[in-house]
Order: sequence, then C-alpha cells, then structure tokens
Amino acid sequence: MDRNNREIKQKYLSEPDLSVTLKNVRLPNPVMTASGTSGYTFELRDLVQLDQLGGFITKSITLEPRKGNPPQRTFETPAGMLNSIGLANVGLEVFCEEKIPLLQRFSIPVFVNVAGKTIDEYVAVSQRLMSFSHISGLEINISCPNVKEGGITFGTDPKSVFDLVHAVRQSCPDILLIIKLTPNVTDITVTARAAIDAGADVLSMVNTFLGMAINIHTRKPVLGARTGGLSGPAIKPMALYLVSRVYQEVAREANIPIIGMGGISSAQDAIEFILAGATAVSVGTQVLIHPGCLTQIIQGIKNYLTEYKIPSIRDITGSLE
Amino acid sequence: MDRNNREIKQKYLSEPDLSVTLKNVRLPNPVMTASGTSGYTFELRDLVQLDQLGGFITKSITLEPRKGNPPQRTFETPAGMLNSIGLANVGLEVFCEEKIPLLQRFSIPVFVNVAGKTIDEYVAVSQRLMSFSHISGLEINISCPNVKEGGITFGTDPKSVFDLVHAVRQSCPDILLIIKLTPNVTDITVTARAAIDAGADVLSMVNTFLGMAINIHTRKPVLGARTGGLSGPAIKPMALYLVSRVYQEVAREANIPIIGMGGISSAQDAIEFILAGATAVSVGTQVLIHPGCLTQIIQGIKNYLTEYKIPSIRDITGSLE
Amino acid sequence: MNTPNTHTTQKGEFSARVAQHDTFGYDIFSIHIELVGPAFATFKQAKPGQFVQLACRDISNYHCPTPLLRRPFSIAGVNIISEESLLIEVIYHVVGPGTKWLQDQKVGNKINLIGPLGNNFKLPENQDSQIFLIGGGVGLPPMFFLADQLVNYGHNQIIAIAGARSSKYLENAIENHLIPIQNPLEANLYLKQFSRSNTKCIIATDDGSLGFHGNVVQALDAYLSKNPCNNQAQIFCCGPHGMLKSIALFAQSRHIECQVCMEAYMACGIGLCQSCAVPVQTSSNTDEWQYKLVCTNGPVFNSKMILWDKIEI
Amino acid sequence: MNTPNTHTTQKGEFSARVAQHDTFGYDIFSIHIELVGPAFATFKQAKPGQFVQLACRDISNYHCPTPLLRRPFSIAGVNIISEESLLIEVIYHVVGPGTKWLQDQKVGNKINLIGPLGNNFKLPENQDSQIFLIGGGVGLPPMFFLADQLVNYGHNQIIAIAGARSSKYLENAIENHLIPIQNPLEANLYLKQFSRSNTKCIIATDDGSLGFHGNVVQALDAYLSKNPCNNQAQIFCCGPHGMLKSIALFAQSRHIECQVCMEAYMACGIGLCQSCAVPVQTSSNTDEWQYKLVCTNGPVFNSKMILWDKIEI
Ligand SMILES: Cc1cc2nc3c(=O)[nH]c(=O)nc-3n(C[C@H](O)[C@H](O)[C@H](O)COP(=O)(O)OP(=O)(O)OC[C@H]3O[C@@H](n4cnc5c(N)ncnc54)[C@H](O)[C@@H]3O)c2cc1C
Ligand SMILES: Cc1cc2nc3c(=O)[nH]c(=O)nc-3n(C[C@H](O)[C@H](O)[C@H](O)COP(=O)(O)OP(=O)(O)OC[C@H]3O[C@@H](n4cnc5c(N)ncnc54)[C@H](O)[C@@H]3O)c2cc1C
Ligand SMILES: Cc1cc2nc3c(=O)[nH]c(=O)nc-3n(C[C@H](O)[C@H](O)[C@H](O)COP(=O)(O)O)c2cc1C
Ligand SMILES: Cc1cc2nc3c(=O)[nH]c(=O)nc-3n(C[C@H](O)[C@H](O)[C@H](O)COP(=O)(O)O)c2cc1C
Ligand code: FES
Ligand code: FES
Repeated sequence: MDRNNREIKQKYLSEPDLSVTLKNVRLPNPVMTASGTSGYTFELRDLVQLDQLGGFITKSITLEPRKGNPPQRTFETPAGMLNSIGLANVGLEVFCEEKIPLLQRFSIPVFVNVAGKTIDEYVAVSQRLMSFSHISGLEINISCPNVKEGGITFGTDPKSVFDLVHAVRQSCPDILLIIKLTPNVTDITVTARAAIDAGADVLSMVNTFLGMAINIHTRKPVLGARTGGLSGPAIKPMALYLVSRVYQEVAREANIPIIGMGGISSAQDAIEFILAGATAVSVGTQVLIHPGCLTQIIQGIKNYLTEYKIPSIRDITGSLE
Repeated sequence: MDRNNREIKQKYLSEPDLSVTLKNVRLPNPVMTASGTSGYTFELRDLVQLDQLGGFITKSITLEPRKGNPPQRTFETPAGMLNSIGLANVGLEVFCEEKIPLLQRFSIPVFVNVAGKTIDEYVAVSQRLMSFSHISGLEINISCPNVKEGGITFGTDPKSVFDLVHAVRQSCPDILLIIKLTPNVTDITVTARAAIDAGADVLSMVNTFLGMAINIHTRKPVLGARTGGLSGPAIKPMALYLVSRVYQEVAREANIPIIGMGGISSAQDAIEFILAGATAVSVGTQVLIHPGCLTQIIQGIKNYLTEYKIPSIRDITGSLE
Repeated sequence: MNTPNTHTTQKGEFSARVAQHDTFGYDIFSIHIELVGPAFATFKQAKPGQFVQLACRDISNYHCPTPLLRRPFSIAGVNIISEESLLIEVIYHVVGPGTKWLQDQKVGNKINLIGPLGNNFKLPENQDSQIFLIGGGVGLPPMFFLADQLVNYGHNQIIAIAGARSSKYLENAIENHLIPIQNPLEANLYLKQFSRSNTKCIIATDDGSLGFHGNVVQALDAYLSKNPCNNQAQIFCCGPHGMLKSIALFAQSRHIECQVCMEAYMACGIGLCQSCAVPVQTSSNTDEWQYKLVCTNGPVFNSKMILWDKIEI
Repeated sequence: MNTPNTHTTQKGEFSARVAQHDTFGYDIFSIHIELVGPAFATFKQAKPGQFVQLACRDISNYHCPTPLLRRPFSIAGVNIISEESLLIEVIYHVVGPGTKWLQDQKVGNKINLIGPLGNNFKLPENQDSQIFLIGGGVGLPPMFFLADQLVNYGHNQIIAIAGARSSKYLENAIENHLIPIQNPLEANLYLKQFSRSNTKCIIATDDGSLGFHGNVVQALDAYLSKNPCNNQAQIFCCGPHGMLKSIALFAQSRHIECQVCMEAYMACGIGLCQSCAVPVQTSSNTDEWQYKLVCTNGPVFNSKMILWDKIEI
C-alpha cells in the first residue's frame, strides 16, 4: 500500500498532470489559442500540432458576414501591436456550413467565440451554435474595441454586461458560457461580478487595450479605423494584474475559473498567469509570430512542474503568496 | 511690405517657433521632464542642458516626508517598466528649505508636482508652494497608483476629482493648476471634464497603467508593493489614444491645454502626441535611460517643422485629420 | 486528431543559416539563406510570387521581443545545391528596424523563417506568349524567380522591365555596368539575377541616370509602340501600389492579361489575423466586392479584380 | 541658467568602443571599453566602488527598446593608455538578456554608457592597516580596481579573498592554474586581475574544486585564526547580499571596520527614480532608519549602517 502510493507519486512526479477543468469541460492542458489569432479551424495545422493543445478557441462569429474595417488594420508598436480588424468574419451561416464540420475533427475541446451588436444577435448566434454537440462552449466577446456600434459599451457597463450575459444564459441554459472581459474599465471586478451574477461559467480576460498610432508624415492615424486594440508582450503586466485582481476579489470565492491572456509568449508568462489565478491561458499575438510557441509553452509548463516536483498544474493555480 | 512679410516668413521657416503657452505660462519649447523621473532640481545637470528644456516638473511632494514602498521598487517588462516607488520624497518642509532655493536658479518654467492622501493635505502643500513666485505652476498628481490610502480613488472617481481640484483651486486662485489624470478609468473624458469644471487650467496625461509581475521561482510578486505602474514605450499607443480622445471630446472645446506623456522616447513620439492634441509633452522613463533624449527630442521637433516648412509648433497642435 | 491524413506540409517554421550576403544596390542587399532537412523538402516546392516571413530578431529571446512582428519578403530565387540543401535568395531594401537587423546578419548566423507562403503567378499556357516581367524597386525580386521558372518551362518571349528611382539602387547587380546603354529600349543581360535565366531586361530610371528615362509604364508603352506584340501578351508585375495600378490600367486599355503581386502590412503572413486585406471584386461582372487576404489569397491577383480606387496609394 | 559655474562634469553619457573581450571564467567575460575625449577626462577620475550603466542595445534605435533599462556594472579597472584615451574593464556574468547582448559584442562595436556613478571605498588612513579585499562571484571586479588603488597609495598589507561557487568561474583568470595550491590559506598571485597590482589572494570555492573549501567568511575566519592581525584591520567586500551580511556580522563580532559594496535593482543608476533603495540606520546610535539610494548614496556603505534584517536575501 505504502509502496503503491510511492509508485503513484513517482509517476506523478515524472509526468506532471497538466489537465484542468472549466466547469464540466476537461482540457488536457491549460494552453489554448486566443480568439481571432488562430483562424476558424485548421489554418495552423502545418505549423502546430493542434491536437496537443488544451483547447481551441475560434475567431469571433457574428450573425451576418462582416467585411471588417478598412486597412491598414494592424500596426507594430514597441513590444506590442495594434489591431482594428473589426471582427471580419464569414458570418454564422457560412461558419455552420463550412467550418463546423471541420471543427468536428478536433480531438481537443473547441470553443466558438461569439460577437454581435445587439443582445438579440448574441442570442441568435449562441442558440444556433449550442446545437452542435462537439462545441464544448461559447466564448462571448463582449469587449471588442474595434466595433463602434455597441460592442464596447456592452463590455464596460456592468448593467449591459449583466443583461447580455443573462439573455444568452437564458436561451442557452446548458452550454458552457465563457465571458470575455474588456480591460478598458476603472474596476474590472465590477464587470466580472456582473457576468458571474448573470450566469457566466468562466471568465476570459483580457481583450485588447485601446490604443492608437499616428503617421507624422501624413498626419493621419495609421489605422484605417483610427484606433485599435493593443496586444502582445507590452500588455502582459496589465493583463496579469487584472487576472490577479479578479481572482483574489471575485473569481476564487465564486469558484469561477479564469482563462488568462494578454501578452503571453513563453511558459514563464503562462505560469505567471496561472499563479495569479488563471485556470487556463490563451495565446494570441505570439501565435501570429511564432506558432510553435503553443507546444513550447506546454512543454515549458511541464518542465517547471517537474523541476519543482509539483504533481499537478492545479496545485499552483492562484497560489501566488 | 510684401517683401517684409516674405522676410519674416523666411525667418520663421529657417528657425521654427517652438514656444507654447500653458494658459499664462510661456514655455520656450514643448518638451518637459515628467514628475518623478528627473529629481527635485539639478540632479540631471551633468547629463542634460536643463536650460534648453521647455520646462521642469519636479517629483511629487507630500506634506510629510515619505520613505516610500519596500524594495523591489522597479522591474523591467517588455519595452516598459513597472514602478512602485510609493511617492518616496523629502516632504514639504525639507523641499521648501533645501530644494526651492535651487529651483530659483532655473531659467525655464518650473512646475512642482503635489501629492497627498487627503484633500487637506493637497490644499496644505499647494498653499505653501504657491507663495514661491518662481514656481510657475502646480501639477496635482491625483493619480499615483502606488499609494494605497486614497490617491488612486481621487483619480478614478469623477466626484472626488471635482472635489479635490475645487478645494485646491479655491485655496490657490491664482497659480496655474495642472491636473494629472490617471489612465486607469473606463472613460477618461469624464474625469477630464470634472477636473476642468472644478477649475483646472491644464490637463497632464497620463500617469502610469496598473500592472504586476510575478517571480515564478519564489511565487511572489516581483515588486515589494505587489503591484506597480507601467510606463515606457509599451504604453505609448494607449497614452496617445487617451490624449487624442480628451482633446477631441473635451479639451479643445474648453480651450484647456494638455501636457501629453506616456512612453515618449523620440521626437517622432512627441510629434504624435502634439498632433493628437498635446500642447506640451513630458518625458519620463526615457530620461531614466537616456537623459540626452530631452534635447534630442527638441532638436528633432525643430527638424520636423523645418522639413515640412511649418512656422510654429502651434500650427500642428491637434491637427490630426 | 482526424486532420486529413493526406495532408502534407506546405509551409513550415524553420531555423536557417545565412550562406551569403551581398550588396545589390544602394541600401539594398541580397541575402542567401540555406535550408536543409524538412525545410529543404518544403522549399523545394516554392514558386515565384511566394514569400517568406523572416523573424528579424532572436525569436527565442522572449525578453527582447522587438521588432515584434516578422517581416515579409518575396523569394527572389531558389537554388538547389545538393540533395538535401538549397538556398533561397531574398533581396531587401533597408527601410526600418527589421531590415536594419537583416543587414547586420553575417554569414553563418541563424535566421528563423516561416514559408513558403502565399499563392503564385499562373504561367501562360502558350510558350510563345509575349511576356513582360515588370518590377519596380524591391518589386523586382519575385520577377527574378519568375524568370527562372518561365525559362524552365520553355517560355522564350520574355522581356523584363526593371524600374528604379535611380541607377544607384541597382548598382551592384548590374553586369557590364560600364557599357553605356545605346538604345535604352533594347533589352539586354543587364541584371545579374535576370542573366542567370538569360532574361534580357530594359532598365528604366525615374531620374534617367541609367537606361530609359521614365517609369516602367512609360518604358513599356514606348517599347510596345516600337515592337507591337502579335501573339497574346501577358504582364507580371510587382512594386509599389501606385506603379501596379498604372500598369493595371495600361494593361486593361491594351487588353493585356496582367497579374500583380501585391504588398500589404502583415502581422502574421499565414492567414490568421486578417491584417492584409485588399478589396477585390467578387466576380468580374459585378459591383460586389470583398476583402481578400494578400498573404493567403494572394499576393498574386489578376489585376482586373483589384479595386484600385479603394486602395490608398 | 544660474547653475553654479564652478560645476565640472563628474559623470557623462558617452559612446565608447569595445577594445578587448576575453573570457574570465565559465559564462563570465571581461570586456575592455575604450573612452576618449570628454569621456577620457571624466573617467580618469573614476574610483573603486564606482560603476557604469551600460546600454545593452542600440540606444538610438527607438523602435526596438529592449532590454529597456541600462545595466549596472562595477568598474574593474581603469587603464590609461595615452593622454586622451583609457580603457575601463568590466567583468560580467551572463545571466539574462542584457549580459547576453554584451557577450555578443565584438571588438570595434560601440557601447553607450553613463558613468562613472556612485560613491567609492574610503581608504584607510594608515598605510600599514591589514586590509582584506573580499569578493564573491561578480563581486570581485570592484576589488581588482580597489587593489590597484590601494597599492598606488602605498598600502602594503593587502590580502584578497576571492570566492566562487566552483573553480570554473575563475578558470581563465587564474595564473599558473595548473600548479596545485599546497596550503589553501597561503595567499599568492593566483588571479591575473590582482596580480597586476601584485596583490596576493586566497581562493575559496564552495565545492572545494580550487583553494580553500568553503565560503569567503570561513576562509577569512580560518586565515585569521592562523594569522591574528595586530594592527587595525579593515574589510572591503562586494558580492551577493547573503555573503555581505555574513561578512558584516563577522566583522562586527571581531570589531573590524567593514565597507560593503551593495547591489540593487536599478532603473536609472543616477538618483532619479528611487528604485535602488536600501534601508540604512540614520545614525549609529538610534533605531531610526531611512532608505538610501545604492546608486548615489552608495554603492559603498559602512557595513554597520545597513539594516540587514530588512533586506530580503
Ligand atoms: C508579400 C510581400 C513581399 C515583400 N517583399 C519584399 C522584398 O522582396 N524586398 C523588400 O525589401 N521588401 C519587401 N516587402 C516589404 C517589406 O516587408 C518591408 O519593407 C519590411 O517589412 C520593412 O520592415 P522594417 O522593419 O525594415 O521597416 P518598418 O519600420 O516596419 O517599415 C518601414 C516602412 O515600410 C512600410 N512597410 C512596413 N511593412 C510593410 C509591408 N508589409 N508592406 C509594405 N510596406 C511596409 C512601413 O509602413 C514603413 O513606411 C514585401 C512585403 C510584402 C507584403
Ligand atoms: C552597482 C552594481 C554593480 C554591479 N556590478 C556587476 C559586475 O561587475 N558584474 C556583473 O556581472 N554584474 C554586476 N551587477 C549585476 C548586474 O547589473 C546584473 O547581473 C545585470 O543587470 C543583469 O542583466 P541581464 O539583462 O543580463 O539579466 P536580467 O534578466 O536583468 O537579470 C537576471 C537576474 O539578475 C537579477 N538582477 C538584475 N538586475 C540586477 C541588479 N541590478 N542587481 C542585482 N541583481 C540583478 C535579476 O533579478 C535576475 O534574477 C552589478 C549590479 C549593481 C547594482
Ligand atoms: C489580430 C487580432 C485579432 C483579434 N480578434 C479577436 C476576435 O475576433 N475576438 C476576440 O474575442 N478577441 C480577439 N482578439 C483579442 C485576443 O483574443 C486577445 O484577447 C488579445 O489579443 C490579448 O492577447 P495577446 O496579447 O496574447 O494577443 C484579437 C487579437 C488580435 C491581435
Ligand atoms: C520611476 C517613476 C517614478 C514616478 N514618480 C511619479 C511621481 O512622483 N509623481 C507623478 O505624478 N508621476 C510619477 N511618475 C509617472 C510619470 O511622471 C509619467 O506620468 C509616466 O511614467 C508616463 O510617462 P513615461 O512613459 O514617459 O515614463 C513616475 C514614473 C516613474 C517611471
Ligand atoms: S497577414 Fe495575417 S492574415 Fe494576412
Ligand atoms: S537606480 Fe534610480 S535612483 Fe537609484
């Protein structure tokens, strides 16, 4: 018995357990793609062994197809990038017809990111998607800074957050609901609480920070949409702070898992988010640059746990002193 | 007459006019130091020809001396740095006795940055300082993220902003009041408006963004104060956006000048802020790294105006299309 | 995972080695990058028009992620040097931090790249088609590679037009550059990278410092008025959008088929970010349009499909 | 401006040239940086204990500001080579992006630096004082410079104790390193940087791979028990804070004067940011304390004044 125990322990020590759960969905490991940076389905397959990831999050889907914002749509900034894609996407119908069948081939959990301009649109898209059994959950993007007509208001006003999440929750009682928060607020614990009160199962944080760049020669904004969302390593200290805060003040007590993101580029970054309270992490900008980072991060987390003889990643979630 | 005009124009073209005014205070050029990054007085004199700057802003002064936060107090992040100095300063009395006499030797406008925990403290410090005639104005720091006991609340709550600025304005009716805003709010135009309504003469923006870093080996926050303020090139896109927004939505109409800052490292950065609506700019983190940048930025602005045959810097303030 | 088993890797992320680094012209350099192993197998299939995304920094140094994004560069040639190793050539103009970093790389240094990316030029079916390869500035590189391929496929009516602001931008690539060009519209083996495929070219400089005095469209126009082409002609071109637009309009007015290789600000280069959108007609007889991605739907487009008026030039 | 006219520049921001770059030990390198003109005049005055802030990147490339902050390094020696040119030596351990960048610099490359910075060691008044120079790891470099100065000022009772985790960290700096050390407590000319001032040293390694088996405090203790010092002794030391604390406590117990050269995470190095605070007693007979700045009030402090218990080690 004692020996048996030791053997089990031994096994744990040699192969740390990376699996985590988002409510009822088990992820083989905590590393996922971030919405809008890894395509709809298998776009990355030449460059990443997608079946080794913890989960896959699609780019945002809206009811109608969207052309997106006029170019220039991205711009490099010091250790970051601005984007004003404007939710360019094929729309729900094409997505259901062309992409969903491909998503079925994933052996890892798949989450579809949903966006919209009105509560009705969010509800319509969510209801349609929840009928596909191999979609493990919906990530509700209430925080895109690049769509003028509403999106951003949903995310910054606690009342709107509540109403939106509540409506989606009512119409989709069973599917895992991940609510993606915007960092562009005075107190993110307030919107986090609103989302949880309205029935969020998981919080995903954070979306991009509002930013802008100016071309001093043309004296015009660089981005076609004037402003954009800042992502990448530059934002990591801020995103980490927000995750830590929401975990300490809201999520831990409410027992709501957090998917942390914002500038994650390395295993060290991912571990910082996990220590701060993220159950899982998403990688966005760095995938655009170095898709191989995804599996490297998983390996790096494994090495870290092994080095410190920590049997399971779950042992360190939120363990920041 | 015509010829005279041409000559005047010629002169302008060869030597563009860099001077700007903050209400009644004329700055020889728009480039100043940022509070907390250039000392109290002549700390930089070996490295910078201080008399060539547009103005000098001191580090924050509080009523009593402050030890500041426990080390580690700064940390490098991608293209940025976190600081949690915690307003370490010699206190009003020592400042008045030892530093003010030195400040008198400046030939450029000097602004003293004031911080505090209570409205009374702000008022006491401001009242004392306004008696020194060679202080051209006070920059009221209502936005330091590194002092727990109040500072940050002042800056994020419009009502508190109003009350604080109003109290200082009432007690110091004549001195130029610069109100330094925090970026850590949902809608910075609201706090900007509150400051203006309460009697601010100038807005200074922005202070640092809240952030954090974790040492994954000790599993503790890197900073002794756990969290800190993010500054440096990483934040420039966000700071620029905020300046542009406040200029477009509030300051232009109210005719209130803005001192822009946040990640400025080069003349190009400074010009971006000026195009976005800043009358003057402050340079913080980059001075810590490369003090010579201050005069280089001034020269770079001059070169830009010359290249584009713009007679005065004021011609392009807020001229973003 | 049930990814289709038949899938073979068409692109990859590889670490490669600088094998050669030469000057092409003023502030323009030619770098030869050696690829071996799986990278060799993948890049053996590379086609003209395709490009690579170079990491212009040490991508494994997470602490110094600047410049953050990769930089796209056309493949200017593929030179298979053994059964397991090949060189790709990239010709780049130093314009900012990424290209400055490239310039500092010495033979033997490692460069991380993703490629080959994008679609490619569609070759004319008829080997006797009159083909014009037009490149302006660093739009030339894909034309060098295309010339190699065309000649390989037996095309024999090829004239290249190399545009530059001034002769200095071609300086070190010019063969026999001391020989004055008698008739600027007479194509000859002037440029090394074209000479390897025996492709004759006309040089056009904006300042007249070498060859034809004028831009590439003027050169083409002048050439065609002296040498009207009988058989079906085709234009392949790459360069600044202003130039591409002029060529497209010219081609349309002369009913010449024209393929353009477009540029766009790219964040990923691999179809993930939707950064590189270019407005394209949905079909040739409609007003409807959509954004296509230069990095995956392009960079090569039929010039008639591009909505030039919607592009800021 | 009415800055005092008498003011002469005690520090400056300069562009310098790498003149020599050698290996000191495993992952530790010695770089010699040449300073001319105004930098020469300024650095001629540099004193042991002072340091420089090196920009570990091209500081003029605003687009790639990583690593953002300068890195502080002790001056390990100043070598005046002509009437307008001198070399400063910096010995550094490669531990992160800044030092990795340094390692990549070749002779002839430019490095931007600010210095000399900080205060310096106060020399004993009595030339016959028994002096111990104790350096651990990359705490050694200021001791090399201090030995130069002490000898210059006629001090003749100097023993250095060089601590390292293992012999490999000193490998390339050891003279006659093949000669086995018979009596590990017998000081000799073992280290090149000490030999230039004829300073004999004891080597102490944690793993016993060379010299005394143990840390520097144990070595000092053992040495003193065999060689009790009659005249007033003084200790000068630099190294990790744990080591400095042990030395400080040891010195206090033996009533030996001790100056410590402290480290701190620095953002500016020039007294602007208040980053490098270290808790110091306000006077020796009070509990009051304040934060002092390692970069301007230090890095050298009287060991008794440091509040070691308030420092995380
Ligand atoms: C498909 C494709 C193929 C290309 N092939 C080549 C090539 O063979 N040789 C070559 O020299 N250049 C080529 N370019 C352009 C090259 O990618 C840019 O010059 C390079 O990214 C500039 O990087 P930088 O850091 O040096 O300068 P940056 O500071 O990034 O840019 C300097 C200037 O170039 C502009 N620029 C930046 N990125 C692009 C871009 N992707 N497209 C167009 N303009 C840009 C910027 O707006 C700025 O004005 C190609 C671009 C694309 C999209
Ligand atoms: C006054 C002074 C003199 C110094 N002299 C020398 C010297 O002569 N030779 C030498 O090799 N090193 C010296 N150091 C330490 C040196 O500055 C750091 O090793 C260097 O900054 C690390 O930079 P990096 O980018 O390579 O590594 P980073 O990634 O910045 O740091 C790597 C590790 O070193 C720690 N570190 C970073 N900065 C400091 C610092 N300022 N002080 C202490 N630890 C730090 C970090 O916390 C981290 O654990 C000195 C430090 C000070 C304050
Ligand atoms: C090009 C780009 C497109 C994005 N598109 C979406 C999107 O469609 N929906 C969404 O919820 N978030 C979107 N995001 C935000 C990311 O999912 C992520 O929240 C953010 O970029 C921060 O993470 P990062 O720093 O790792 O990129 C996008 C980000 C980028 C850079
Ligand atoms: C080390 C440090 C100390 C600072 N101290 C103060 C301060 O005392 N008072 C204040 O109003 N702002 C302070 N700031 C904020 C700066 O004045 C400035 O608003 C901010 O750093 C953004 O500008 P930057 O990116 O150019 O540094 C400090 C910033 C830094 C980096
Ligand atoms: S560059 Fe990212 S989709 Fe084309
Ligand atoms: S490092 Fe900035 S004050 Fe010492």
